[in-house]
Amino acid sequence: MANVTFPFPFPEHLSALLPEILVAVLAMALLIVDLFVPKERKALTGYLSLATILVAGVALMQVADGTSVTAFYGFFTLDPFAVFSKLLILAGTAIAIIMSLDYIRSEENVGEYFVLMLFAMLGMMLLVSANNFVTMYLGIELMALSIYVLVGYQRDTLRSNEAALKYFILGSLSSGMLLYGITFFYGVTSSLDFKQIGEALAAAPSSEHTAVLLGLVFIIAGLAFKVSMAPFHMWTPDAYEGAPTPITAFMSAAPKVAGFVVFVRIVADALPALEHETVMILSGMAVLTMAVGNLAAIAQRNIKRMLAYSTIGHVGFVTLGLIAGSGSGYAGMLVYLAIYLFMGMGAFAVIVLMRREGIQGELLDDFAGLAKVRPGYALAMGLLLFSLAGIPFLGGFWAKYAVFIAAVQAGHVYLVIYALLFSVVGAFYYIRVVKYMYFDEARVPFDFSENRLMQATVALTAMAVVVLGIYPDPLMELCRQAVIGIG
Amino acid sequence: MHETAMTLNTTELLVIPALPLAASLVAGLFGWALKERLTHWICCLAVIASAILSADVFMQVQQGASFYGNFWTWMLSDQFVVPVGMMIDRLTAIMMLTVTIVSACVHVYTIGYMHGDPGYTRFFSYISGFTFSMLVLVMGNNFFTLFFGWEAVGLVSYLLIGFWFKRESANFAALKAFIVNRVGDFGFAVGILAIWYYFGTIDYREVFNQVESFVAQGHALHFLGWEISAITFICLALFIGAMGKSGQVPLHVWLPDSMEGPTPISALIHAATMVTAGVFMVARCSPMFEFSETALAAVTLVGAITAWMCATIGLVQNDIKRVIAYSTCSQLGYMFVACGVSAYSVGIFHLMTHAYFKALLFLAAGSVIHAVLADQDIRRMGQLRKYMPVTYFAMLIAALALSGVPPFAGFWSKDLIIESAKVADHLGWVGDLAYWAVLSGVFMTAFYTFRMFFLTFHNSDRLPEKTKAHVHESPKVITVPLLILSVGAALSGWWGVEVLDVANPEVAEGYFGASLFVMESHNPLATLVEEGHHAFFLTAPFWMAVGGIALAFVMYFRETAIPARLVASARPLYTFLLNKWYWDELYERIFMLPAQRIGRWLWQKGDLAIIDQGIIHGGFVETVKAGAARMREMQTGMVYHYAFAMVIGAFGFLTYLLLKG
Amino acid sequence: MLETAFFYMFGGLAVLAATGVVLARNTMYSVMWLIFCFFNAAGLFFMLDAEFLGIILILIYVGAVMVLFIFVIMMLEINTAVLREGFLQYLPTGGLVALVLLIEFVAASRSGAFSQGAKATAEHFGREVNNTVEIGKLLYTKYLLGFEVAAVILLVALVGAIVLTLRARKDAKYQNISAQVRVRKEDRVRKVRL
Amino acid sequence: MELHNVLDFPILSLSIFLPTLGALFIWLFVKGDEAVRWASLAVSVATFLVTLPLWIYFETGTSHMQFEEFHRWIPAFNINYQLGVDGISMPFILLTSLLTVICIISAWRCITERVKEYMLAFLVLETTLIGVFCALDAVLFYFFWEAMLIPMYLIIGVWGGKNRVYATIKFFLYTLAGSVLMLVALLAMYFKAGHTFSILAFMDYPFDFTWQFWIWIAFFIAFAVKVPMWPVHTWLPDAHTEAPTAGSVILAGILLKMGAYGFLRFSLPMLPDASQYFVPFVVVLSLIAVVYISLVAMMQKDMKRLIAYSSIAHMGFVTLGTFMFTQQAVEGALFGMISHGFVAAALFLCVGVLYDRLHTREIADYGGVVNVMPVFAAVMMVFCMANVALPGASAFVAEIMVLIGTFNPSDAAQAHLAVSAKWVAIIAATSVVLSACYTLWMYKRVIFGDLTKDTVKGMPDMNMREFGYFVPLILLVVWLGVYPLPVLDVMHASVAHLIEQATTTKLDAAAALATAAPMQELAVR
Amino acid sequence: MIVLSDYLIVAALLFSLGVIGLFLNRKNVITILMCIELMLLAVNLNLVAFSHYLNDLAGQVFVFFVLTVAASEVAVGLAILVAFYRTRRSIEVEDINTLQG
Repeated sequence: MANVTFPFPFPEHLSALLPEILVAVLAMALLIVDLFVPKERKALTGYLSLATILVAGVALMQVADGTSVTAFYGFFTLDPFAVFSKLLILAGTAIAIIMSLDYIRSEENVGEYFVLMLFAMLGMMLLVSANNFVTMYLGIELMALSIYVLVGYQRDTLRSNEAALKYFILGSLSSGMLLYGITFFYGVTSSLDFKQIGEALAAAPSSEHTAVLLGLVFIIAGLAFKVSMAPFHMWTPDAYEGAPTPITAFMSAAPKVAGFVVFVRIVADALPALEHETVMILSGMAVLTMAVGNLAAIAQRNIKRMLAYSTIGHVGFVTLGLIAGSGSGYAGMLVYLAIYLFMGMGAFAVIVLMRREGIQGELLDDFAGLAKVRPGYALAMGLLLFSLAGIPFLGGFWAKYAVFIAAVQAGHVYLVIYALLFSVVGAFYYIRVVKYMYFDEARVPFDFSENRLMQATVALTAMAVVVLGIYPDPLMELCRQAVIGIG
Repeated sequence: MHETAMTLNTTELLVIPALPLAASLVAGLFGWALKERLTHWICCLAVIASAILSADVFMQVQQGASFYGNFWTWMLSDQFVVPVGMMIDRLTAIMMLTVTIVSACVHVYTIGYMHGDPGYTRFFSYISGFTFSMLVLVMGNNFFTLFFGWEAVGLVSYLLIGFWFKRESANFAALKAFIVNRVGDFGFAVGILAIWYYFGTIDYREVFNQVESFVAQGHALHFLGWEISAITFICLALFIGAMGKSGQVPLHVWLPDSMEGPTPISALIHAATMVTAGVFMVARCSPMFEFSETALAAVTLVGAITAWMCATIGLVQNDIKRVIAYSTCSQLGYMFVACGVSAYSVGIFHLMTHAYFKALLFLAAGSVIHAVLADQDIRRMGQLRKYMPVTYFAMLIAALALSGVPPFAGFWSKDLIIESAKVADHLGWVGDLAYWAVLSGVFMTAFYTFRMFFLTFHNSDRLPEKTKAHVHESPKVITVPLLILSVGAALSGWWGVEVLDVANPEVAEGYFGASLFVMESHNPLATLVEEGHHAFFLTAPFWMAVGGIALAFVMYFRETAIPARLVASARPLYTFLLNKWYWDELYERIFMLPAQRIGRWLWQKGDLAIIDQGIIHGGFVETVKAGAARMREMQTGMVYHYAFAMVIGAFGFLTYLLLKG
Repeated sequence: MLETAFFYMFGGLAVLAATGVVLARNTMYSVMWLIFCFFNAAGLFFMLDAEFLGIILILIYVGAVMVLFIFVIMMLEINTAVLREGFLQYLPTGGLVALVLLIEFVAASRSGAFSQGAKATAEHFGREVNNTVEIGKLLYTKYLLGFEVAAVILLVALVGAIVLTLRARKDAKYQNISAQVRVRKEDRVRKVRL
Repeated sequence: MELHNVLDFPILSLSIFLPTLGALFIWLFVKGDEAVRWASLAVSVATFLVTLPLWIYFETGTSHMQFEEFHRWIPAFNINYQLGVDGISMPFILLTSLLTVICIISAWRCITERVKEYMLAFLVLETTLIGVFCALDAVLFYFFWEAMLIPMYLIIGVWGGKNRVYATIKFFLYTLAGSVLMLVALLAMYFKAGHTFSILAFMDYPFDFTWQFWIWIAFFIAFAVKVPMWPVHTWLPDAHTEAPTAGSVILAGILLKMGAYGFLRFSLPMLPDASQYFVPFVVVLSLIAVVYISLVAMMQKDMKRLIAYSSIAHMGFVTLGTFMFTQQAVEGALFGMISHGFVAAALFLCVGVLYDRLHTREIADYGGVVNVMPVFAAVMMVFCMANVALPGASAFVAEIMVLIGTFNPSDAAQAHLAVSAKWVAIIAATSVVLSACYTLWMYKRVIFGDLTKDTVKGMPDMNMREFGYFVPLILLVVWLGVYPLPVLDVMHASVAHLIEQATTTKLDAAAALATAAPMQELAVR
Repeated sequence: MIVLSDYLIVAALLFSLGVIGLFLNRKNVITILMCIELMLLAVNLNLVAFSHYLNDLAGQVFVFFVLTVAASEVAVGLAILVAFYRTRRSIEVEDINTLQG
């Protein structure tokens, strides 16, 4: 292979990966820098990782020019879709890191924690840029392995260990299933590239083959696991409950973005020929997911667990955009994910704030009377919860609106009605938290850790849902722009 | 209807109701500041002025003046226009006169009667308000102003019956009065709806002008195969309203209970004016009723039954006011009989005479009650003649007038009613029944009136000692009105027949002129003229009255032991009558209790058990809860279950796709 | 013919070994079965001209990964597993699902969707190619991105495994180098006024 | 786009957002309970004053929307900030702004905890309520419609009675569940009517019958829950009972009207054929509301619950009138809503006055109140009589107009009824009796009677503040009762237009459209 | 003649055994990890077979990545297991049960 130049094949194309490269390099540098940070000042590593994200964000804005670029022999795509979702991922990670600054202080090896978050973020960034199964698989695994470790980070806590173990076992199973599915697609189409697979499948009457269907089901199952669609969701509540709360917040937002984005790419690029089957499977999953998420959340006393189920419920709603299978559906998904990122992470941030000496702050009862003692936090949490419930003048309403209108347009009226009914069921457990905060008397004193950054985060997320609720147009327009060329 | 040249002065007409209204508002809103004296002066002067103006109007009307006009629009929607206006004709004028005079007397009387009551100013506010309402009722030129007054007098009646709000019985009576009246109003409202529906207007003149052509078109209503002509429907519906307001069977139950109110009220509202609103309304609507023989027959029948039945009840009552109250019901029955047999003018005539003598009777009774420390039981009175000569005199005149003894007022009107009923052949058996009912009613009326009279003023002295020390003649403010009304009770009959010629069969030429309408085919007065009036002492009613008085004289003046023996011998009948034919009990059984039971059942079973517990909780909430619990159960915490779920999921979708082909 | 025999030998033994992995009561036996399975799978890889992968399967898996397994098993002293209740209880349903799933897998494997590559296979056989070289060329050119990412993944695994298991012993006296470096004179020297 | 706005000033926007801006100001800058009270009062009075020009400058002769405003809001979905009022919606705006003032005064002393939050909730609520009546864009309408839930949820839940949690969650979920289907309907209409959410465009678009049928049902569920109609009414007694006085006032005064307003704004003009088709259905439910609910009301032991049931019964009249498609009935229904807004509000305030003194709403705990509170008794009498629809009170005008309209319904309504509408009117007229039964029986048990209870003996009569907020209500009730023309005048043109829309079939146009240009149908999967 | 599908069937058998082992296994977690290894082995076998019969090396490269990742997974998995064992003192499958509901 004489024409191969070393070290880099196409240096000019590296620019598309600039953010990823920066993250990788800086994360590794941070690993080393961390060794020299004194134990009691490990938050510095956290701030440095925030800086890394900032750098990556700036780099991303630099390389994003609104066009679609592929790099590395077509193994990496940078299009507006990827850019937008990367921004979401960066934001999600940044918020999660802010939440962690205080939360993780008592643990050992704090430095590596932040680095692992950066690596998880790197995995997601790769994932959303993946246009073939190789990059996708590696991205998923980079993300997943980091998160396995992060979930189990409180190694002296049984539930953290257990959560990590469960997540790991089931995650591996899902990887296995995903890979097994991929092999059949590879066998049928002799390609690992989404678009080529799509073309090959379209060329032959593919849906008649058992192998194709098997591949389809197993690939969807593997991805469904990542975004916690029923019946591949069962790890979610356990992992969310056991994980350190910032990681729970992280998991509920960023990987979902990455998972759905790659889901969109696969559905839009690789599976158009199997649209009918895809819609069928996804509809079935969406129906199950909405029911499971919203119903099971009602029975919870632990708010983290409740929010885990609520995430599942929201995943069910987002899936409607995927089912719609149109540009507006995908845009709706992005709108939903973006708004959910703020609502979900904001809510988790309040939970993080609730943790204090001797009290985890995770039980619903712990929220009793919050509004009297800390009206500001209660207001923020209330807004976030109402937003999660999808009540207007808050962002959550537009999130639902955006996917539902796409689903209606695609003719899935019954699914939308079903979804709306479950959104009513879902509203119940959100407003129940409000009930605890506002209607009940305080049973325990609230003494919060006064972290300015955290307070700002809570305030900003709450304000974000209000602003997005009143004027969602820029976000919607952004998302609409982002999905041009997809599907 | 012919046009009248003279038009009444609008301002004068407006002032007549406005004065009492203003007085009422002033008394109601500022009574606390004005104190008693100023309040009663304001109210009395206002009503007296109103009475004087009414008399003036009456004079003018008698000379042929009239008024018709609208002042403002109350409601307006597309074709539906409800103006507020007045129509003053002879019918109205006589009603205005009666109302304001009786009202003025009652106002003055009240000064004495209610003296010292904590609700003194409130009372004046109410009765002035009542005068206003009643005037609106009679002066209005359309069915809605009528209805407005109709309801307003009902409201005041309600307030006044429950005036002594500490008394449970008074409160209950007030409630009962309002609700029973509302049952009537329901019919009345439906009647108005139908009028607008069929005539497209609710203005008297326009409606009445259309009636003939309307009837010719033969509109009818159908319901479950049952057909009823529209005009009959309208008239019956309106008559239901009249039944409620005028205490006709079966809606009479409230009227005796309304005696819980202070006596001036019983005189003003529950004897002289408000309760006669039904009669007025039927007379006012004579152009409509005339076209429905069914409705007329119904009016006659109900009137006759009431006249007779309430008379029987009156025979045995021991409460002085209840006796008079049942007599009121009964006399209202007479009026309806008169209307039913198309002798409207006679009905109104009786209304007028009745207003004077019944108000007198009540006020006299009030005077008595006032004297005996608010005890109303005639069994604990007797020989009051000695203590209260003026009252005795007034009561005697009133009793004679009620009994129908010439030349007192009652005789003239009642005799005409009975004779009209006799000649009302066009009504068939209803006419006959009415005749016998009203005829026998005269006997009973005379009997119970004088039973009450003798027991109160003669007979043995059965006053308790404590009372005896207190008994005295009432003050001037009470006796003067009694005397004024005595004049009315004595002379209004003669005046009506001889001066006003109300009984002229050619109504258009009699006093009432064009304000009443009687079809040629059934004009009892015309028949009477043809057949010739009977002489005073030759008519059956006269002898009936005399007989009644005589029997009462025997039983309660002479042989005072007879009543007890009679009671003993006919105990069941006595109990039956004493308990007022068990109407109250009947209503309690068939309406009140079932309504409450149904209400409770609908609430407990319908709302709470079926809708809330059954559908909302059982259907939705429980399903969701069960689903939630099931979901929770499925989350066992066991990794192999989770894995199994994933495998099953993949397996399920794959198998489904494969089987679907 | 020889190929068929080898296939059935490797394939059969691999399946047998896999069954052993699942059924063996002693975890250590399972590991041994798994190692045996990997050997046979490597054999199948060789038959498919994937020499490089066959070799790394043995080198990495058997040589490193399985050793890690054994290490952990020995460390945790859990080599004899107690067979708990429940296995038989779930067997009917689970077994049925697994069976049908297997049938579907087999059906998928036998579906004719892959026939297009058969021609290419014929050409492939017997060509003088060096599998390792070819993979190497691909890895460092076309698949460079994946290769780099794989490296990061290994780093993450390394860091992850360390942070999860390495614990600073509370009683151990060790040097805190950064603290030593950062020390200031005030920390060490105390002026004492006598 | 031609905007019809005589004032050339965004007065509707100002009315909508002034309360919220005021709330923001109070939240940020006003400290201390007393200051908050005065500030809130100032804001609400200012809002009321701002809404007055709507009345003054309203052109009565036209059915056109007035004071219009239009801004693009979310162009991606063609959602616009489009406001405007006609004779149907304008009175409600004044009703809202007036009742809010009264609510704030009424809460002056009874709310002592978390005063600021309470006032803020009320002001935000006012924004959403006015917004609902101004919105001419369906999504904007839905936006305000749903947003109302948040402050209302807090008002009932935080400052409510003992059983407030149950009541408030029931209220929230009931209304939310009701309205979600409306959203689906709106989304479907968006595509059908050519990518627009304009209410006026929906009115003009000829939907074929199948569409009308399903959309009507979706709307109906949303509106019926809000009205509330039997059998989805059970949230109301609970919510009313537990809500603080002012909450009940707003709930009865405005919130219930939103459902009926929805019928008038959406169902009738947009879906005339379905509306006609469903006339018997609505009529039956309305009659059930009148008769059944009245009987239930009679048996209530709790005053607020009783008044709540009475509200349902009165709203039965409103729905009945709405679906008769005649000028009288619809105007009667509208007028009934306004009247009920005052009367029910006042009755709840009356109960509030009692509750502030004795902290119980049980009828049995009172008796003989008139002895100690004569002024109050008189005031309550006025409103009880108004509730009974006595002539002279606003409710009478409403009731009689509905009955007139029902007795003489439009052909469109009569054609779908199996029996003559006269009988419907006659059954509805039984309310004349039934309303008297439950209202006056309650009045008798609470107010009349001798003083037997020591607790009642110590009750002071109303103070000037309390009396103060009843005075305007009394004046309004009486004024509207004897001279309702100014209000009716406002409605005439708009209602006539509405009747025309509701009785003109859209099916011909739909058929013509289908043949001329076959639309791309939404294939419902 | 051994054809592609024969290899695939062997892989299918291995994969099925892995899956069965995963959810029917009531022993310790290490066995589960080994079952996952079996599944990945099956995947690899599939890929290699396809790669061979398609004459396309991409499959083999993919196998290379899968092997790398699988090794990493094992490392992380065993680390998690060790951490779990330290707090729970057991790695029985049935003992991973505190989080549920």
